[in-house]
Order: sequence, then C-alpha cells, then structure tokens
Amino acid sequence: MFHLVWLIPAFPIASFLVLAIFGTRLSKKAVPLFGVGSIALSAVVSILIMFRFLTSPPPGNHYTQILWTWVDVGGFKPQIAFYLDALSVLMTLVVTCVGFLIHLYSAEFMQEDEGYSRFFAYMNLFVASMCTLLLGNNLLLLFLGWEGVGLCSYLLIGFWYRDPANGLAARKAFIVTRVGDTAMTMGLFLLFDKLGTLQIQDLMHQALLHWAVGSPYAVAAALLLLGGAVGKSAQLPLQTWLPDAMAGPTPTSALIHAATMVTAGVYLIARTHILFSLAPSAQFAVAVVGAATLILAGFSALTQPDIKRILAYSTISQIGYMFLALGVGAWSAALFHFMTHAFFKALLFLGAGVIIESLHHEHNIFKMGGLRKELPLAFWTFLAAGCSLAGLPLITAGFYSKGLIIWDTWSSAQGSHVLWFAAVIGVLLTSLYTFRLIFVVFFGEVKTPVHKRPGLRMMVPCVILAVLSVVGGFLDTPPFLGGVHSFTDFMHLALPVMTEGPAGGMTEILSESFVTLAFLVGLYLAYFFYVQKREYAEKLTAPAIGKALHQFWLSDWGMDWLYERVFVRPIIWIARVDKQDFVDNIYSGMALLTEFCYRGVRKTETGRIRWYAAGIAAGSIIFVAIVLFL
Amino acid sequence: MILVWLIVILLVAGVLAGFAGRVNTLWPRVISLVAVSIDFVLSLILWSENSSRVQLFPQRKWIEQVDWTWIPRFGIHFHLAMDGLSLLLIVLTFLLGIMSVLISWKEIQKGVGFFHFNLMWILAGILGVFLAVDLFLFYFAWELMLVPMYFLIAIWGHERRIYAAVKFFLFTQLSGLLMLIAILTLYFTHHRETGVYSFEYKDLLGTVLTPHTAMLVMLGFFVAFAVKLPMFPFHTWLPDAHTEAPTAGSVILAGLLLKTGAYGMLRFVVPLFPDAAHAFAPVAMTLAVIGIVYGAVLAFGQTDLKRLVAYTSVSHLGFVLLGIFAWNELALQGALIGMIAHGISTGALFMLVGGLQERTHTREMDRLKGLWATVPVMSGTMLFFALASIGLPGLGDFVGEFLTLLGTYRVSIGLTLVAAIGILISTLYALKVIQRALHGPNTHEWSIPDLGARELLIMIPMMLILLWLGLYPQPVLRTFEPAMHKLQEYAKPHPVLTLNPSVRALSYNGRLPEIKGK
Amino acid sequence: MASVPMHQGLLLAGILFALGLTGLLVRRNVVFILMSLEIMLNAAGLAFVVAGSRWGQPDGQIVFIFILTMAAAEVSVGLALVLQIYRRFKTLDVDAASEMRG
Amino acid sequence: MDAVFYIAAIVAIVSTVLAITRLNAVHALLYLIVSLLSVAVVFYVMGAPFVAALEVIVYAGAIMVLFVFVVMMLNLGKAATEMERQWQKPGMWAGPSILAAILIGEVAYLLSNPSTLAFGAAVVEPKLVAIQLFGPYLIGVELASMLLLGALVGAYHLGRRTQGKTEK
Repeated sequence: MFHLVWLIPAFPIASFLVLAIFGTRLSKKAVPLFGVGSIALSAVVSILIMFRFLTSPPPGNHYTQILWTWVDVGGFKPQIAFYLDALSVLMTLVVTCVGFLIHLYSAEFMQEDEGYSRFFAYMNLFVASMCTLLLGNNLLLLFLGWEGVGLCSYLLIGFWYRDPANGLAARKAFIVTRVGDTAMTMGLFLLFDKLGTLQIQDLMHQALLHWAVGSPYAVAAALLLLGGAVGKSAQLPLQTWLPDAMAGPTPTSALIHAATMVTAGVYLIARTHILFSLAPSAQFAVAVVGAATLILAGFSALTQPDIKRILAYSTISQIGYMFLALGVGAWSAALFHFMTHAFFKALLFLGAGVIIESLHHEHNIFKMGGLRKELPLAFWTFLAAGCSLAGLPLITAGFYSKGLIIWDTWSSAQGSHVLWFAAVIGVLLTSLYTFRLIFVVFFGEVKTPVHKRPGLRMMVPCVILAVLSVVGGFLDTPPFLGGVHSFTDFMHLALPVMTEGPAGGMTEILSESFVTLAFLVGLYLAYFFYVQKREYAEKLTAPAIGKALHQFWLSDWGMDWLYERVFVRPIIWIARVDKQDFVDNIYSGMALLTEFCYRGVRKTETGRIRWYAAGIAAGSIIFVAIVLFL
Repeated sequence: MILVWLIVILLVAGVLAGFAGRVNTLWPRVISLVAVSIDFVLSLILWSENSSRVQLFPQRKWIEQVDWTWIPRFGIHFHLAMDGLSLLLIVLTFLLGIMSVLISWKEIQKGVGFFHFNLMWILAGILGVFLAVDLFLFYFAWELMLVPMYFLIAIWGHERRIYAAVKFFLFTQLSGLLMLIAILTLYFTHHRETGVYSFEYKDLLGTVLTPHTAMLVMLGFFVAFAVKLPMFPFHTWLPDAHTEAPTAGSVILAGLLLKTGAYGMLRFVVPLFPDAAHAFAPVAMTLAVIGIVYGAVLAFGQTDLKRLVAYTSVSHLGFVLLGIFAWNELALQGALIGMIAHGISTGALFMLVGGLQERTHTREMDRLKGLWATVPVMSGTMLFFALASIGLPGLGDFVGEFLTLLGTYRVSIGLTLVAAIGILISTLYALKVIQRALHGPNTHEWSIPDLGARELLIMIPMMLILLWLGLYPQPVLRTFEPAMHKLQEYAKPHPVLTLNPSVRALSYNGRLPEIKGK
Repeated sequence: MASVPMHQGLLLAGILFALGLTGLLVRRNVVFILMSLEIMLNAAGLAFVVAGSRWGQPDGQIVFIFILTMAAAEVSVGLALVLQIYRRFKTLDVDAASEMRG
Repeated sequence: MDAVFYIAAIVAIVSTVLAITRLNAVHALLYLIVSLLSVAVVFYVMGAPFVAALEVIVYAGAIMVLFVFVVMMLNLGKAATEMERQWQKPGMWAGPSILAAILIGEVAYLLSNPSTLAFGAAVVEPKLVAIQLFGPYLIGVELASMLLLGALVGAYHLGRRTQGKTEK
C-alpha cells in the first residue's frame, strides 16, 4: 500500500503536463476532468495510505520509498525518495483533501475564465510540488517542492496577467519568499558541511550525535531554516507579501495562501524539530516571531476594508499561533491548528469567493451588507468557519486547537506567561475582526444587489468544509471536555511529547475560560461597533491619533513603506544608473585615448616623401646619439 | 582517429557549404545540418561506449586520442585527446551546433554559404580547443574560432555590429596573446629544465617555476580565459557581442565560446600552476562573486531583452569560475553542470529572444508587453527557461549552482553568502522579463505567429535536457568524475624529484625544509 | 701602398653620406632625389670597402658588390617611377605626389 | 700614395657638393660622375682594384648613363632649370644641413679615437674576392640575381606606357 506514495505527486504532475501541453485544445468539460480528477485520485491514495497507516503502521512508524539517486557527488547523495510518517501522512492528507475540495469549487468558479486550463495546470503543479515538499525524505527534495510551490504561488497570484498590479503582487510574493529561501539554502549548506548529509532523518540523528544543546552551529542552522520558514509562512518580518497575494483568483488564495503553502514553514520546523530542540534560543525566536506576528497581523486585520485582505491578515495571524506552538515545543498542537485552520480558512476564502462573485467582483466589505438573506447557505457556512476561526467555545474546531496552543504556551517548559498573554489578546483580536467582517457583510441593509448565485459544485465543498470546521476539533479535546487524545497520540508517532513546565497556579480549564472570555469580549465589541452603533466605529477613527493609527495598521505597520525605501528603491536606482555599465568606461577610455593619440600622430602623415625621409634620418641620428652619449 | 574525423567533417562541410551557397540557399543549410548531426551522433556513440569504459578503467587517462608529430623540431604535436570533461563539452557543442543551424534557417538570408562556412569553422575551432592537449595546437584552435566569430558578428549582426565585432576581437585577441606569451614562457622553462622542447600538456604539467614566474605565467593563462569566460572586470565585450550577433552567433557565444574559458581554467590554469592558482584563488573567487552580483544587477537594469540575457551570462559564469577555484569535488561537478545547463538555458533564451525580434523587429521590453495571450506557447517556453536560469530546483541550473555553492561553502562562507544573494537578484531580472515582455496588457496590439514546428523541434529537446539534468544528472556527473579526479591529482603540488636541487630551492624556497623533513 | 689611417676613409664616407642626405632632403625634383640616394649608397659602400681593406679581407668588397647590385635595381625601378610620375602629374615635384597623407 | 687619397677625397667632396646644388640636371649628373670616379680612385688607393673598376664601369658608366637617358627622355629644358631655381630657396638648406652636420659630428666623434692601423696595407686580389663571392656568399649572389630580375620586371612594367589610360 505504502509503495503507492509516489502516485500522490505523480497524478497532479501528469495532469499538469496534459493541461500545459494540450490545454488550449481541450474542451471546457475535459479540463476539470483532468484538473480535478487528478487531485481526487491523489486524495484517494492519501486516504488509503492514512487508513493503512492507522490500521497497520509500518515498522518503526515510518516508510521510505526510494525512486532514484538524484545526485551522487563526493558524499553528497540526495535521493528522489519519499518519506512517510505521521507528520507527512497527515499533512499530505489535508493538502490533497482540501485541495480536492478547492479544485472542485474552482471547476465552477473559474468556468468563464479564458485561462481555465492554465489555471488548473498551475493548481495541479502546485499540489504536486506541495506533496513533494511534504513527502521528500531529504532537505534538497523538500527544497525542490518548496521552490515549486513558490513558483506556482507566483504564477497564480499573477494569473490575471493583463493587470500589471497583479504582476507586481506576484513578483513581490516570489521575491520576498526567495529572500527567506536564500537563508534556507545557507542553512542547507551549513547542515551539509557540518553533518555530511541532507537526508532528514540521518541529519537529525547526526545532529543529536555531534551537537550539544545550544551549540552555535545548531543555533545558526535553526535560525537559517527559520528564515526560510518565515518567508514562506509570511511571518514577521517577511509577511508583507501575503496580503498583496490576494490579487490571485480566490480558490488560489484558499488553497495556497491559506490552507497549504503558507504552512510549509510550520512543516519545515516540525520536520526539523530535533534541530530546534538543540537550539533553544532559535526555538524561542520561533515563539517570539509567532507571538509578535499574531498580534501585529491581528491589528492590521482590524482596519482592512477588503474582504480578502482581512482574511489574509487573519491567515498570517493564525500561522503566528502555529509558530508560537512550535516555539514552545507543542509540536502536535501546532499541527492540530494547522489542520483545523486548513478547514476553516479554506472555507472562509471559498465563502468570500462566493460573495465576491455574486457582487460583481466587489471586494470592499462596506459596500456589502444584508447578505444573510440573499445567500443563506453561504452565510451559514461562512458563519461556521468564522466561529471556528474566532474560537466559539465548545462546538468549533478552532476553539479546541487554539485553546490547546494557548494552554501549552502556559504549561510548556519553554513557554512563558507573556507569550500566553499575547496569545489571549490574539483571540480577542481574532474574534473582533472576524465578527466585524461577518456583521458588516451579512447584516444590515443590502448595499449591492446579488446578481449571480453559486451552483452545486461551489457549495458542496463549502458545506463539507463547514462540517469539518466544526467536527474537526473533536479529534483532540481537553480533559474536562472528554479528554480525547487521538490526534496528539497520532502525532506522537513522529513528534516528541511536549515537556511540561510548572503550571504556576493556572489550570487548563482556567486558560480555556480566559480564551472564552476574550472571544466574548471580541464578539461584543464587534456587535457594539458594527451592529448597534455603527457611527461609533467611524468616530474612533475621526481624531488625528485614531486616524494615524488606523492608517498605520491599514498599511501593515508601515513595513511596505520601509522596505520600499530600504531595499527596493536603492536596487532599482543602482540598476538604472549603471545600465550602461561603469566598467565599460575603462575600456571606452582606453579606446578614446588611443583615438586621441591617433589624431595627433596622423598629422605627421603628410604624404610627402621628403618629410618621411627627414623623419627617418632624424630618428636614426637621434638613435645613434642615444647609443653614443648615453 | 575518430577525433580527427569529428573535426574534419566540420571543416569539409564548411567549405562545401561555402561553395554550395553559390548555388542556392538550401544546400548550405542541409550540408551543415547533416554534418553536425553526424558529429553529434558520433559523439553520442563515443559517450555511450565510454560510459561503461569510464567506469571500468578509471585509471585510463584519455578515452580516445590521436597523436601525430607535426613540427618535430619545436616539439609540436598534433595531439588530440578526450576525457570525460571534453566529451561532455563536445556533446554540448554539437547539440548547440544543430540548434544554431536550425535557428538560422529563416533568420539568415544573405550570404548563406559563407555564414554556414563560418558556423562550421567556429564549431571546428571550439572542438579543437576542447580536444587539443598540445599547447601549440590549443592556441591554434583558440585563434581559429575567433576569426569566423568575428565575421559572424560583423556581417550578420544588428545595428552596431561592427563596433561589437571589433570589441570582441580586440578583447579576445589581446588576451589570447597574453596566453601565447605564457605558453612560450612555460615551453622555454620546460626546455631549460629538461632539455626537451615540448608543447605537450602532460610534459608541461611537471614544469616547476619559481613562485613569482608561476604567478605571472598563470595570470597570462588566467586573463585569456577570464576574458572569454567572462570574469568581472573583463566582461564588457560580452553584452555588445551578444546583443549585436545574429541568434546563432549569440547561442554559440553564450553556449560554447564562454565554456572554452571555463574549460581552459579547468584544464590548464589550475593543473599547470597548482600553487599559483591556489594562492590566487581568493582573488579569483572574489571576482567571480562580484561578477555574479554585478551581472545580475546589470541584467536587472537592462531594457533590451538580448542585452539582459547577455548580462545573465556574466552572472552565471561567475558561478562556474567560483566552482573551479573552490576546487573540490562538489564545486567542480557543480561548475560542470552549471556550464552545460547554462549553455542550454541561455542558448534557448537567446533563440527565443531572437524569435521575438524576428517577429516584432524590436528587442525593447517596453515595446513587447502582453505577449502571453498572443503567443502562449512561446511565452510558456520563455517562462520555463527564465525559471531555469534563476535556478529553479528540478532544472539543470539549480543542480549546478547548488553543488557549486555547497562546495564553495567549504572554502568560504562569506563568498557563498554573497553568491546566494546573487541568485536572489537573479530572480529580479527573470521576473522582470516575464512581467515586462509577456504579462501586462497587450497595448501595442501585437499579433504575431506562435512557435512553429521547427522552433518547437529546437525547444522541446532543450527543455527535456534541462529537466534531465535537473532530476537525474548522474550520467553526466559519472562521466566527468574520473577526469575530475585526474585533474585534481595534477593539481596537487608536484613531487620535486626530477629537478636539480638549485631549482628546487628556488621554486619551493620557503617550504623546502618542510619537504625534507618528511 | 698607402698608409692613410682608417678613420679618415670612414670620415670621407660619412661626409659623402651626409651630403647625399642633405641633397635628398633639400631637392624637390625626383631625379635629384634619386641622385642623392645614389650618393648615399655609394658612401655606404665606401665605408664597407674601407673596413674590408683595413683587415685585408675581401668581404667588404663583396658587400660593396651587393650594394652596387641593389643600387642598380633601385635606380632602374626608381627611374621608371619617375617616368610614371611625370606622365601622371606633368611635373617632377615629389610633393605633388602626396596622395597618401593621413 | 697618401697624397693621391687626399686629393681624390677632396675632389669627391667638392664634386658631390656641386652635384647636389646644381639646377640643371645634366650638370649635376656630370659632377656626380666626377664624384664617383674619384671614389674609384680612393678604392684603388685602398688596395681594392676590382671594386674600383666596378665603380667606374657600373656606377659611373651604366647607372649614370641610365640617368642621362631618363633626363633626356623627360626633355628638361630651360623651363625646368627655372623651376628648380624657384624651388630652391636658401632657407630650405638650413634644416637638412643641420641634420647632416650632426651626422658628420657623430661620425667624427666615433672616429675621434684614431687607430694607428692604416688601411690598404695589402691589395686584395679580384681572385680572392671571386672565391669568396661564389663560395660562402653564394646565397647572396642568388638573392641579388632575384633582386635584379624583380627590378627588371618592375622597371619594365612601370616604364611601359599604359595603353588604356592614354587612349582614354
């Protein structure tokens, strides 16, 4: 059974090739057949593998399939090989299943687009790359997938290429993530140089053998890998690309920029968790990055008027939670949140897609309203996902996964109370911006009439994801709510158990109560400002300080502004100034000097024989004189 | 003997094509195509035969060789020999040769006979460079490829062709003369030491020079190859030559002529002067890294597509130079893969840009906007090669760059970091090409034909080769491996046994006691 | 035979050569220029013969014979050129034939 | 015999000066012949009778006659002499004379350390010259013959009246 793992990326690759080569000649019916069908097959294979993994796990709880040796030079011997363990199986399952639902949705969503087949080609390539990333047994193959998903992200953000703004957003996304990738490659060099392999399991083994806890090499390697993760997962300080990435088609945002690709950083850190355990300072940096990101992005989300940008900042913020969990060593909690987040965030984007489509591509939430009656199914699914995101207690998946992270942040040996507090504030912010979104869009009076209603292929994925957003949380519940541990237990096949620290007067139930409280406060504030007293919300931004703060958050804490001036403009300036290549002036100078001399010397070229003869005579006489007298 | 045939076929085909050009325009093309194809097949046969033999006899020095006495009085031999390194480059030469003939099928309409004559003779010259192991013969071939290239640029080039051709000629000729001086110095020193006049590579390998002389002679070779490569301060001929040359010229320049520089470094500079090269390596590597970043930044600044692609070569060959002077297994293999992959990806980019120019009569990116909808296949192909050139994993260039940097990391972390940043900058220019030329609104309302069958015939194999190099480069690496070990062996400091003590004291002045101690 | 010091013979050759040079530089008429050239060649030959005579060896004379041959060849071609110049420019002024100026 | 040398030398110098200053080509040629004859005398004094004979026969005889023929062919009359007078401005002599003076000065300086050895101590017989010439110097003779052949062809080609040109 496990040997079928190569099929998971192979189906989408094959479909990508078919679509890329024959795409324009295929009929509108055949395109989704390949595009969606291939992902469906992959999803089936992953479900089968998951099933098999649960019922009869392979020896040692992992399985490696080696296809061929990629490179074999001087001890550097990465293979094209797939590695199955609880972590990669779970993530592959989520990616293919959510991917399948989103593909199904896109089959209808993108129907009218002229680039229908191109879209599916890119999406399939993305799924293939993502699976390669997850399944690769060495960091080089992981890096192949890593760059592959980055490429697909680039292509899909700039999918509607006629608008230069989309192109710019795409370019930004690609370049910013590659900044992180550069750090990551340096990390790979360092790891190979010191440990002599890039095969992940060997690498971890070697690291344990050769490096003590806190070894500078381990810290450096972990920080460099973190650099890559930060870029890909849109964490501070490289988060600026993700909001702009919303220029892509909405299913893309759902799949790549919410559910899967942006969590690659989480996967990378979880995958190399031993390295991070050896470098506590680097791991702490992960936690700090996560906490800072979740707060900052939460504030930014509060002020955005564009529905997709709100969701984008929300994604950044939620991945911040995952980083926080990784940083405190709550590995399985991070993965749990990854899973639930994939469900509800994908659904939120799909719902947003439905809304945007039905309102003539309107993105501004303040031009929407009263959609509760107009699009009831969309409303209910969106509400389910929104509640899950905000963490509606007891019944939503988000509550369980986020609650677990927050409790672990307190209780972990590596946790801290400040981080815990930041996480709880994050819950408040999440709840506030989520319900702001829901209240503004679905309540109040109708502002833009609905012109198109979604069909079956769009709504079925929404409903399935809505169900998952709710029930997904019951895989793992706190002790006082049933104490189910199936998810954590499963993850512990691949990831270590978190080491508990002193609880310090806090209990899990208390922590969950704080979360609930924060959720309720956020909900009430949203209700107060956006349903009861809409004018108060405007009053808040009226005074200068409010306006400035609003502007500051709206522009994502001025990061773009800063980068524009510090990095972008200088490079463009240099490139423009040096277009003609300064170095060439040296050679042009030589040429000019030669020409100058030529102009001087040609004056002596009179064409008169006697003049030449005189020259010869004078020259020889002088020469003789030199020989004689010097 | 087959090595001679490889060259002779090209030379004869060149002459035949030149004469056939008087009859009509089709014959020269057919003759050239057939000749290069025959050579290509021969080289593939050589490779497949030797892929096993290389493994079986790793001690075997040359896979194939021909050694005829040419001018015995001066110790000049007509000595051609092939090892894994030259074999791979020869296969690349013929591959790109075929592509160049095909790509010129429509583009070249005047002087077809003479054009193909030049093309064939350039290829023959390049082949000579890759095969010659007699330094005199090497220099001969080195100059032989220069003149037809000059004609190719000067006659079939674009607007500023004369300027570009003269610049190209001056740079390469002057640096070639430096190499000649270096060769002769080496030759006479060898004679002084052994009393034998010989230009033979293997004889000269043992020559021991004083460190000072070794450095100067090494620099003579180095500069000649660095100009061809081109290394950072000597690169300025390249954008002009590439931009003005006809497509086939650009392809051969980028794909092959630049490789002769890298080949020379590998074959001659380091093995002949191991100590000097070792002492010089930090400088060379620094210049290489400057070239990587500087070339990428310049490429980013260009608006002329062809010029942009030309500057990317400066950047990419910087990696090759870096790998060569890092001189460990990883870096050398990386440099080799880098050379081959660059030849293909950049060659293909030049062909695509040439195709665009043929269709639109412009190379300015701002005049090209929004071509994706009009020529989707062409745009997709261009995207592919642009991504290859920024080192997307899974394609050939990535393997080259990654291995090179992996090897360089062992030598210098700082340089590796800067080079990695160079890759980052390469993203800027690649995306700029895609953004400016392919994406955006089609404001100029281009409606031009997409890639035709002939062009697809060129592009598809090149894409497949890049994928192959990116996903399974092992056959190439294996072919190069014995040759590389041999080179590394030469590059070790020579045992100082054959020399009289005074020379020994001179050449190893500071280190002699240490050697004695052993 | 004579017992003149060698340097006096060489001095004579030098003087004759200098006179020839002066004539070459001063005259504009091609015929005179050729004549001056003859004087210079003859002076050079003289120097050889003096040197050869000093050692009692025939080599100086042999070189003189070669110089003589060369002078003959030069004069025949030169005079033919004079005729050409005269036909083309209708003058013997060398400065008229200055078409190769830069 | 010394006196003969000095007289011949003075004659040679004077006649050469006259040869390069005359305005009439034929006069100049006659002075030149005198100069060559006196050099021949010098040769004889130096014990090189063979060369002296050659000087008289080939130089003064053949080559100068060639000059005379050409001058006659050009038919330079009074007008030419007049032209010469116009061309020869006294100022023109300054530069070349200075050059020549420096040259003589240098030669004089070179010879300022007079050797006591005299020349012309022994006569070098024509036979000896011939043996040397057709022995070790044979290749030179061959080359000279080539040169003469080249000169012959060149002179013929150049001196020919180009038919096409004149008919045009």
